[in-house]
Amino acid sequence: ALGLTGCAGDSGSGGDPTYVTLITKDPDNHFWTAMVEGAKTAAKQSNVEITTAAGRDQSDADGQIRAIEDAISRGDDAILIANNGPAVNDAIKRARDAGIYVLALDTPTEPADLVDGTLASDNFEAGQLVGKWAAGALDGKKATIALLDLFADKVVTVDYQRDQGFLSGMGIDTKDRKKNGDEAKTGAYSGGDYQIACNQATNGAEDGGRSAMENCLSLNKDINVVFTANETSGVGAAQALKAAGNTGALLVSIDGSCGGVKSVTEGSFGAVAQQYPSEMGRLGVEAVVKHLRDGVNPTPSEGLDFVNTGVRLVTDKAVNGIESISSAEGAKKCW
Amino acid sequence: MTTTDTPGMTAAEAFRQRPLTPLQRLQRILHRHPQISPLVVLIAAVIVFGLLNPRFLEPSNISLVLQQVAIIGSLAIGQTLIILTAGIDLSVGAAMILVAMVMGSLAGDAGVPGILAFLVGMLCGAVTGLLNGWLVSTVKLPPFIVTLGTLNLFTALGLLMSGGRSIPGDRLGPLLTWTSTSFSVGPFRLTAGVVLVVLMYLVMGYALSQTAWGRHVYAVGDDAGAARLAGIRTRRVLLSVYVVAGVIFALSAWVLIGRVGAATTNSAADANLDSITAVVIGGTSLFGGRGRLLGTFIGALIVGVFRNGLALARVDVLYQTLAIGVLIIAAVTLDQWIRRTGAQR
Amino acid sequence: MTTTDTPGMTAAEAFRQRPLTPLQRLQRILHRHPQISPLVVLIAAVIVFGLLNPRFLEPSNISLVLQQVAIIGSLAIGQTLIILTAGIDLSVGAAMILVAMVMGSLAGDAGVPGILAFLVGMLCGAVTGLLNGWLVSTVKLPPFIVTLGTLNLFTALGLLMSGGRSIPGDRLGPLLTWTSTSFSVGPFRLTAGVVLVVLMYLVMGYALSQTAWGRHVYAVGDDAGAARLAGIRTRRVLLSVYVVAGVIFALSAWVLIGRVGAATTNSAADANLDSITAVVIGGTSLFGGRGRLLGTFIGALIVGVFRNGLALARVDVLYQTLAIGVLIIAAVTLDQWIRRTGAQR
Amino acid sequence: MTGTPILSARGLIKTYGAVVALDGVDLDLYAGEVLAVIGDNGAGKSTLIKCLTGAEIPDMGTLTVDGEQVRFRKPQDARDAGIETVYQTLSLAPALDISANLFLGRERRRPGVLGSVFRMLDKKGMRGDASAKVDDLGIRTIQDISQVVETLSGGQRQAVAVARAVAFGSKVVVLDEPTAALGVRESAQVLGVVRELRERGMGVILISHNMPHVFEVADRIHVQRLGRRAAVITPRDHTMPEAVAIMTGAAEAKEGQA
Amino acid sequence: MTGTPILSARGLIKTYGAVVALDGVDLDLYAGEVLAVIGDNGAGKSTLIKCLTGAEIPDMGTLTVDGEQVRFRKPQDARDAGIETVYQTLSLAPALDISANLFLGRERRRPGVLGSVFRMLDKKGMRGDASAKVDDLGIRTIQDISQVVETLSGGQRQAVAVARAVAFGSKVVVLDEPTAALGVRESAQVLGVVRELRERGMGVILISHNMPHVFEVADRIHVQRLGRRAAVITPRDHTMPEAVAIMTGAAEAKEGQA
Ligand SMILES: Nc1ncnc2c1ncn2[C@@H]1O[C@H](COP(=O)(O)OP(=O)(O)OP(=O)(O)O)[C@@H](O)[C@H]1O
Ligand SMILES: Nc1ncnc2c1ncn2[C@@H]1O[C@H](COP(=O)(O)OP(=O)(O)OP(=O)(O)O)[C@@H](O)[C@H]1O
Ligand SMILES: [Mg+2]
Ligand SMILES: [Mg+2]
Repeated sequence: ALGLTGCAGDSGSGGDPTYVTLITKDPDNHFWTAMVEGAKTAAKQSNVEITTAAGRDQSDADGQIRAIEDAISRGDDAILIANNGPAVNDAIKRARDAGIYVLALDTPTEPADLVDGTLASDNFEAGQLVGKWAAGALDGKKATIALLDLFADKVVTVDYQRDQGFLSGMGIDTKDRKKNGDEAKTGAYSGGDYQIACNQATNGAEDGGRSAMENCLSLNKDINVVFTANETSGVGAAQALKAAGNTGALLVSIDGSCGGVKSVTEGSFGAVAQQYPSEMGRLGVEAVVKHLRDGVNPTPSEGLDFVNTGVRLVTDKAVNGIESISSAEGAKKCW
Repeated sequence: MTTTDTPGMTAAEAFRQRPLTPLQRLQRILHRHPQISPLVVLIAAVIVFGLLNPRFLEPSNISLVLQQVAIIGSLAIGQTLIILTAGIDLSVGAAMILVAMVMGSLAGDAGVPGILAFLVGMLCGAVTGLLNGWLVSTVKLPPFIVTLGTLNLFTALGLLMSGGRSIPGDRLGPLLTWTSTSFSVGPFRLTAGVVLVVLMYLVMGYALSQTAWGRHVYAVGDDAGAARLAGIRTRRVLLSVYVVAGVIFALSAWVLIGRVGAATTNSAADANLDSITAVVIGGTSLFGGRGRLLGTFIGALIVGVFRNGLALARVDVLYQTLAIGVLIIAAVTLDQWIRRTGAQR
Repeated sequence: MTTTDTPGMTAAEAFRQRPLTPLQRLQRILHRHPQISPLVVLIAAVIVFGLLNPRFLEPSNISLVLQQVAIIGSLAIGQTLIILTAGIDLSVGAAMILVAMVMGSLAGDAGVPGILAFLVGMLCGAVTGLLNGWLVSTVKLPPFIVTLGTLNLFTALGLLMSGGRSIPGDRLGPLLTWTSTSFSVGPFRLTAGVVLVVLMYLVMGYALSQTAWGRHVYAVGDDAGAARLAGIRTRRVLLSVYVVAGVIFALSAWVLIGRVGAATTNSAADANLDSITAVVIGGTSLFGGRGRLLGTFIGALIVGVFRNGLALARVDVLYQTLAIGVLIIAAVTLDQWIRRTGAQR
Repeated sequence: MTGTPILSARGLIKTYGAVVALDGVDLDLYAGEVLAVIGDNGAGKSTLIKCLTGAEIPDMGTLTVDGEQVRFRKPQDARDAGIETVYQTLSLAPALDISANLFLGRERRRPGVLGSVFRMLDKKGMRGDASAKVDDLGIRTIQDISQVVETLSGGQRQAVAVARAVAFGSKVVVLDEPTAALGVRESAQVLGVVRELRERGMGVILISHNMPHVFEVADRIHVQRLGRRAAVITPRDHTMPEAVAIMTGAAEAKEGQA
Repeated sequence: MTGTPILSARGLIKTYGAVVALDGVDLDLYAGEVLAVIGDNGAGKSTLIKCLTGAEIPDMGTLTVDGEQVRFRKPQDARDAGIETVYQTLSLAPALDISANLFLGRERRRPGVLGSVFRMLDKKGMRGDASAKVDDLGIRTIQDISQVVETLSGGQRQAVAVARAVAFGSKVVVLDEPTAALGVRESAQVLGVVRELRERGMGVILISHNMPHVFEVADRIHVQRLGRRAAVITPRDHTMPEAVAIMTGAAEAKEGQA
């Protein structure tokens, strides 16, 4: 299986294509389909053939291991992977041992040097951005917070990174940064007092988001800050707020899809942290092509051990001291 | 003879009239109407959660529970039909999502008039049912495998059609989002979706208990071979059940669009398991032929009450998962206890 | 009489000796051994995928398929036992993960010697089985509900214990990661885990087909009431099945640790459905009492071959989902066709 | 017997794997007669009537009803052709109650719009009728007409199955051991019903191991042996011991076969 | 009869919801006798023997075996006490073959280590024995001893169930309508077996609707009527029509009850 990789360097020349496997965390979330689209667009321009694979859901390491093994068996040239946790590390090692070029997308591996390079955006930072924005927009008022996370039956990195990032952005002590829900339920955030009214799981979906928000409102009608860990759950939460007549709450979310940005324009979301999955896909393919042609790895961003594809805060209610772009601008970069 | 005879009474009559404890009396009453035993479980759950957090009992929260169970509740109607025929449908959630995306793409992306999109959606639901039903009744494959296959098929079709994107409600027009219309009934707030689901329960409950078709559904599920020998067209009955269920899942898609305000592929990840759970907690046997739709309604409510109640009791997320597990077992244990000890008097 | 009589032959003998097409001849042979019909499906799949991509047939890839199906394959052994008793186990994956985390925490975090951690893990598996079995056999709850409940329970316990963190293999010691040991057999590379799973199939296949216990398992699943009247201790048989299955799931956890090189909660998301699928494709009836463990083995291989073969044919993930759905239905249709037309000769 | 048989079979063959259940069987049933089928256990009696009534599809052989060739692919086909059957296994739905089973497949609807538009079942009416029909067969111990069939005693269950077959007017009634589980009085009642059916001009096929019953009501007796028709005799030209001898292969039928 | 009964019941009551199946029934069975139980359909015969053999738990009433009070909570308890039963529903596992059913619950293992350590079944031996035992009952039409029970004819199935009950030495054998589905020769064979059991000193309870059979083998006859014991008579002091009259309530038993 090793022999084939050698002759694949002449990509772009119309000879044998370069085979790249793109492994996402799950097959259905729009975040990942956008990444696939980005990669496929880039692939068309450089005689790369992309095969996609995915875990069944964000906790499925076994599915990703199989996908890596299949790529080895197929004799692919490169793997781009958004890993579902350290359980896939062994398989990544085997792939590299087999001479396959491996880049991590979206989520850095632990340790980061397990792969040839990483193109990611920091989910913790994304959380922090919306947290800071919410703290600023509250303008010293007491914060009554609803935390709408992803899952109740599994622990995945995005879930705690975004949630804990948000809290730290608010200026709340997160205690263990890898554990949701261990923070103090009341206390002071950077601008005043806070109370965490509820912490619910949404399955990252609209109906889960709506039910969770409804339950939160049943617990406390005065919720004025709503964190949703992704935009789909945010859509549901916004529905619930609307149905309950709560128009004042600041709803923040993370992703930055076109739907999410539109919600910012319309005002049902206060702010979203925009990430660029299609950008990651595109850059990933380009990095592969470049490596096979020139033998170079992507250069990490300054002060980081990975290439930061960036996070931007999208809001139409800019808060002093926090860099943000308007929803109109965000719409240009949305996916 | 060694039995104590009261003059003029047979032994069994004397036995019948022995003194009973109040608990035994209650059991005897419950045993006469075994179908209300899930109701007892529901009431017990409501009381417990009401004590844990009085807000649970507020009309606004009760209204929310109804809205929250609407989707699973309506899927569970079709699931009940299928389980009554000794089948099982793993594709319920995927079929619903597929229909939602078909209606959504037509109305939202292709600009087709709402009513047409709606009708095509219903047709699409019927076709999904027809496919399942044909494979089960005519090709004679096990329903588990058929619907596992179509689960994958429908999921992939829905995603391929939409690329994972949701279509927001404001592009869907008033008809498709009509189910989100909400109105007050006394202190309660209901949505048109909830009313639709209740109506579906009434109509299908009537069809199952009052029509010949309903009897045939039970007979086929009870013993398909015997039903066939008794002259029931089992194939036709099975096919009709799956098609009707398909239409019910299409209507569920309508309810879903109203509830989440968008046509989306993300929702209802656990719809299969949840709908089956509602059916089983409602007292319907997975082996077919035994059960009632009313039980399913209560079963769906029980699960909804558990979820909402635990959230309101401020149980931590991971502990909620744990508690749901324990509560489901407890609910069915209680139900069994009512039925069994009742049966032994 | 209007039948064509050949002198000295009864009508049925004459009918038997009518000329057959080669296809009918094949069917007749297959029908004599219905348990090999999944094997036909497997061979057909291997040929097709081999044509699509010749690399599929390379020994290294065949070895890979074996490793890939090891976990589901071993879970499916326990699942077969339970389905043979007309039960179903939704908690298989969760039980496995729980055991893996117990062994992992003991050996990796608490520094307990590997052998002790292993034994406690096996015990823990047996206890999960005991819990399920007790609820099913003694409290007499439906297995679907019991294991749905314990699915939630075990999942939550596993997560609460580990906080969702994995324990890497290098902290687990040689015993717990022994299943990852790989060695060559001719051109094939196998792991100790694969060998363990094959051994489990042999042992349990023997127990089911050659011992009294196996017969009782079949009898209980076939008709529990009749088995009870025939003097089988149905409660004890059921309980033993669940406990044995629990130990099998614990052994699966061992295989899992070897395969992923860590004790982790992040795996086997769909182990429940996948293991049931393997059982059903292998020809075991979900209504109990009918089926063979060998079929399950082939069923697990079929699903593994489908997944690997599609990946090697460079099918994209969504189209893979679609294709898996279609292939599963096709596989069972082929199987049914072999059995049915065979039966009618 | 003369004229066209209402039901006739020629050369029926049915095998199950290595087992030969029917080995080329002919049968004729005329209107207004009771044809008994007797034979050892496993002689193929039940398989024969299954093939006659669409419950099994014979490997070979032809069926005619009123002289017209037919192919029954399912029991409903035979029912549509006017053939009612009580199978040995009774084929009742265990979880349904007595009246639901009696009217299974031909439920009665309420009069008026309730029935025509809302297709509502006339449950009360059917229950009343069911009660009467079961009583007609002499089953007086059913204490609760809404009892589900699986809780009935063996004989009660059989009575329900027989009641279902004879309750609806038809051309042919096939009864596979209808009195096996019935008591003395109940059996007599069923034989009475069989005679009544004959009087009404129907054809009845009656399978029974009870020779006195057979000789009491049968016009002709089809003796089945080892999957084949060993003989057709009449109660007039053969005695019970003779019939049993033919059945067990100890003797051949005398000349003068019907 | 004198001495302690091997099996005795007093005041058995069993109700199902509104239905009264047993209304205070007494029964005594002595060693070396055949006690027939007769009664209309639904009279409570099967319920009575279910309560005697642990298949149902009576609401009230006591059981004694050899004079010692017992409580059977499951059929296995009765089996352990030496009571073998053929239930009316036969209680065979439909998907298992004949020999597996015959030896169900008391499988035989191979001799040597294969049996003791590896617990391997002696399949061949059991199959041979099964074949012989079914043959003993006169069932000669079973073409394939490895046929699964659900594909057997009604009578063949019944023969398997009877063979299972009588094949293993025990104290009491209870037979609920063992000849209902059997042919003439096969029935005679079973009656022969019943006599043999009596000769061997066992107690036999035989339920049957076939009066000639009952009067042929019974020592005493327990007449069950409407859930109660109407009388205990003997074939010597009562004729068949008298027995039927008591059964149907048309007459009372004469004095001289056994
Ligand atoms: N599980 C049950 N639930 C309700 N009623 C029952 C149940 N089992 C039996 N019965 C009723 O109890 C009565 C006695 O039934 P049992 O089976 O003992 O009659 P039997 O004398 O054996 O009749 P047969 O000769 O027809 O076999 C019947 O009326 C029957 O309907
Ligand atoms: N599905 C089947 N598979 C295999 N063999 C079968 C099947 N059905 C019936 N047989 C066999 O065919 C033969 C005839 O059976 P059938 O039921 O017709 O007998 P029968 O004459 O009705 O006997 P009985 O008087 O016992 O009811 C028997 O040997 C039986 O074992
Ligand atoms: Mg028969
Ligand atoms: Mg009886």
